[in-house]
Amino acid sequence: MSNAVEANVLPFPHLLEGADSGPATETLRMVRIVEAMIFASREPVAEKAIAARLPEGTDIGELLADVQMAYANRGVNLVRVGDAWAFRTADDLAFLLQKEAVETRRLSKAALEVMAIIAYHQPVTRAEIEEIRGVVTSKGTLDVLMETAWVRMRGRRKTPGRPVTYGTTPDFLDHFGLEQVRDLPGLDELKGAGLLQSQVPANFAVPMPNDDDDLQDDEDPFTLDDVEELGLLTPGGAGDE
Amino acid sequence: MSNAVEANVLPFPHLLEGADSGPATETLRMVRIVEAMIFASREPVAEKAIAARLPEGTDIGELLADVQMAYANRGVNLVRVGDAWAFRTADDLAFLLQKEAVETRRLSKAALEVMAIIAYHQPVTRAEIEEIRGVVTSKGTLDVLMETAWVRMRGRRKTPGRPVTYGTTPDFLDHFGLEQVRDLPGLDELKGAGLLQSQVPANFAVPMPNDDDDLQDDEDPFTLDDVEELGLLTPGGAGDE
Amino acid sequence: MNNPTNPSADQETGDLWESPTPVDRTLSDPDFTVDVDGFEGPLDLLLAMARTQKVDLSKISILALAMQYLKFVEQARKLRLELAADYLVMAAWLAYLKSRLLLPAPEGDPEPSGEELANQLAFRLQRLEAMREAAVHLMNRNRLGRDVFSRGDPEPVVIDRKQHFSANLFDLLTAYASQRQRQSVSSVTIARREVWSLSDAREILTRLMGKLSDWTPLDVFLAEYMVDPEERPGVIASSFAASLELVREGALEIRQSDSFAPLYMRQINQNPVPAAQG
Repeated sequence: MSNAVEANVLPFPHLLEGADSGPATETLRMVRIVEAMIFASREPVAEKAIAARLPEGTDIGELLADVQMAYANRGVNLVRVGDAWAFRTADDLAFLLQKEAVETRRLSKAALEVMAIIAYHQPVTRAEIEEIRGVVTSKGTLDVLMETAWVRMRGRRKTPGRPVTYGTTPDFLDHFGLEQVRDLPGLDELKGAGLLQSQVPANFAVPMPNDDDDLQDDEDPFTLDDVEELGLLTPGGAGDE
Repeated sequence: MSNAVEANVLPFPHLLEGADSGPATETLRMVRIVEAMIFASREPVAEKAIAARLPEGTDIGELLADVQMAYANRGVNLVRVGDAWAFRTADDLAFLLQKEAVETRRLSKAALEVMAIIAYHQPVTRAEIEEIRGVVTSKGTLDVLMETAWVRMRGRRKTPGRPVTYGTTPDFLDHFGLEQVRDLPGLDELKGAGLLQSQVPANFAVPMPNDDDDLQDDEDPFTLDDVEELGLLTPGGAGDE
Repeated sequence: MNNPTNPSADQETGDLWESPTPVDRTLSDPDFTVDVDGFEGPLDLLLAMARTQKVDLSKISILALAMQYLKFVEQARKLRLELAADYLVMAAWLAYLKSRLLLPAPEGDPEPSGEELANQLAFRLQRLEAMREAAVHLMNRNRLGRDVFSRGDPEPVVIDRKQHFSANLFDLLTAYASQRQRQSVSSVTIARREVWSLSDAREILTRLMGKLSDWTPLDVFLAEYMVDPEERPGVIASSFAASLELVREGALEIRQSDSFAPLYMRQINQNPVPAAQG
């Protein structure tokens, strides 16, 4: 057997071969448990649930990081989804697996917009969503988003009328391959540009159209940089006329 | 990174580290494909289907044997199912796929009534229970009672339709602290306890319960067919009659 | 999408999922002359207009944008198109913005300056645009079920449900007693009426006929079978039917003097014919 293993591209570590040394065997045992638990499930498995199966005091974070690294170059990767972990196929292998792809209904532009607003501004109320979009949001749009299980009601804002606040779900993270909400694409840049605020940021300015000289004066390099980073330049646009 | 990998119980092979050597990279590529395909598939993947995704002339048998060996000591194993392959939790970790959930449930009023009727009137058929209660008894109620292990199917009544007769189990006596089922209070005792009003119709009778294992004259034992039909082959159950 | 004739209605009804053939609004309606269909409110319209002006939102002329929008609303009115309230509110606001931008603010004016108002609008446009971009970025990520896949054939956790049922003897007895009690009160047992079958009646009649010496009323004849008044109608009906059969066979004679008068019967050929009774 050891010959075959040596020849294998994915050999087991030698630690396992003469596996009598206590700590290594113990770690292997734990790794196997972690693998089995997460592998068996389609849904991400809560870190707590894994910890419950391991000896008390196990550094589960380190253990999971190790397993994650072991699978980093494999066909299947260990990914973190919020407080949970899941095995997912490596994203470069999507072409292989089209057969498994589930045809999902595509969300309307309006629904996508509301979803993005909820993701980036959460917790956010319906009134705030409407303020951002400048249009009344139909109840149906929120229902559809809730139906996707990407959006949930979080609670109520402590303001008069106690409006419901919306946010994203772990399913949302799972679906879009995000470890946590903080990993939303462009989040830092949007924050830096003040575009996630409800008020115009203090340093926010647009050039006055009737005053080209002012345009120069009003050019806030910080704002301009941010806008470029945000990808606000639509494809094909030179933007510097 | 190589340090971390070295420290890992499940390091990647050094082949991958300086992965520029043609054959090894190519093999890894194929291994990743095999892993991802089998992982994502809803059913075991036919060897042919895998081969279709690999370069022509690949020794798929050897490749799969290698992957299988790579996973041999893992928490998840690659197993052959006929001409197809699937990942399965390692046998010794099957316990991870079991969760014990102890929940205390209160019996519904309907279930209590049926339970009581079975206790007093056993052996009793469902039709008889319904006649006594004056309402249709749902299958679910009897199922729940069977689940309590306080009620059992005794046999079949020797009447047209051969209805199943129900009776109580020793567990029933245990749970309700009865030495024998005859200890259930009779009419006078029920009256005395204020459970029955003193004015009951003249023909009102409380039967003397009898949970004798021996079938009564009008009862037939279950046949082998019954055992299958009624799903009586519960662990430690009466399957050997 | 925005129904101009019904400004108070939801602005998004019926289009929650992307239509299979999305229409490029700017192509179908390059000048935004009259049609607001396909726009999701005034901000969306303004964004589309801004794009015709400049691609870089940070460099658009807010004043030009405001004028373009006002012109659009004017045209719509000329054509007597009803615009949703949102569009008119925006128009009013933009008219105000325009005046603030063009006219110098009086000394000590507490109102926000034109510049501040313009910033406010530009901010809202950029924020909305940013959210749209974000949505596109999100949707272009490697998505679960499309690019990345979960375990296709998961091995479910078998929940070994250890149900513990709670019930005590008192519950049990209470349930039993109360339901028996309930039933004993509510259920009225209708005793089965004794009905003689025709053959039963005939057999009894034949047996009794030997005792008939003379004309005998049927109810006397059957007296011993009619102790229970409830049985009476059934017994009479059955035996009458059976007696008719015996008459047909020539074994019995029957006579009745009037409707509902007593029925008399006697055996034939047993005794000499007696005098008819009055």
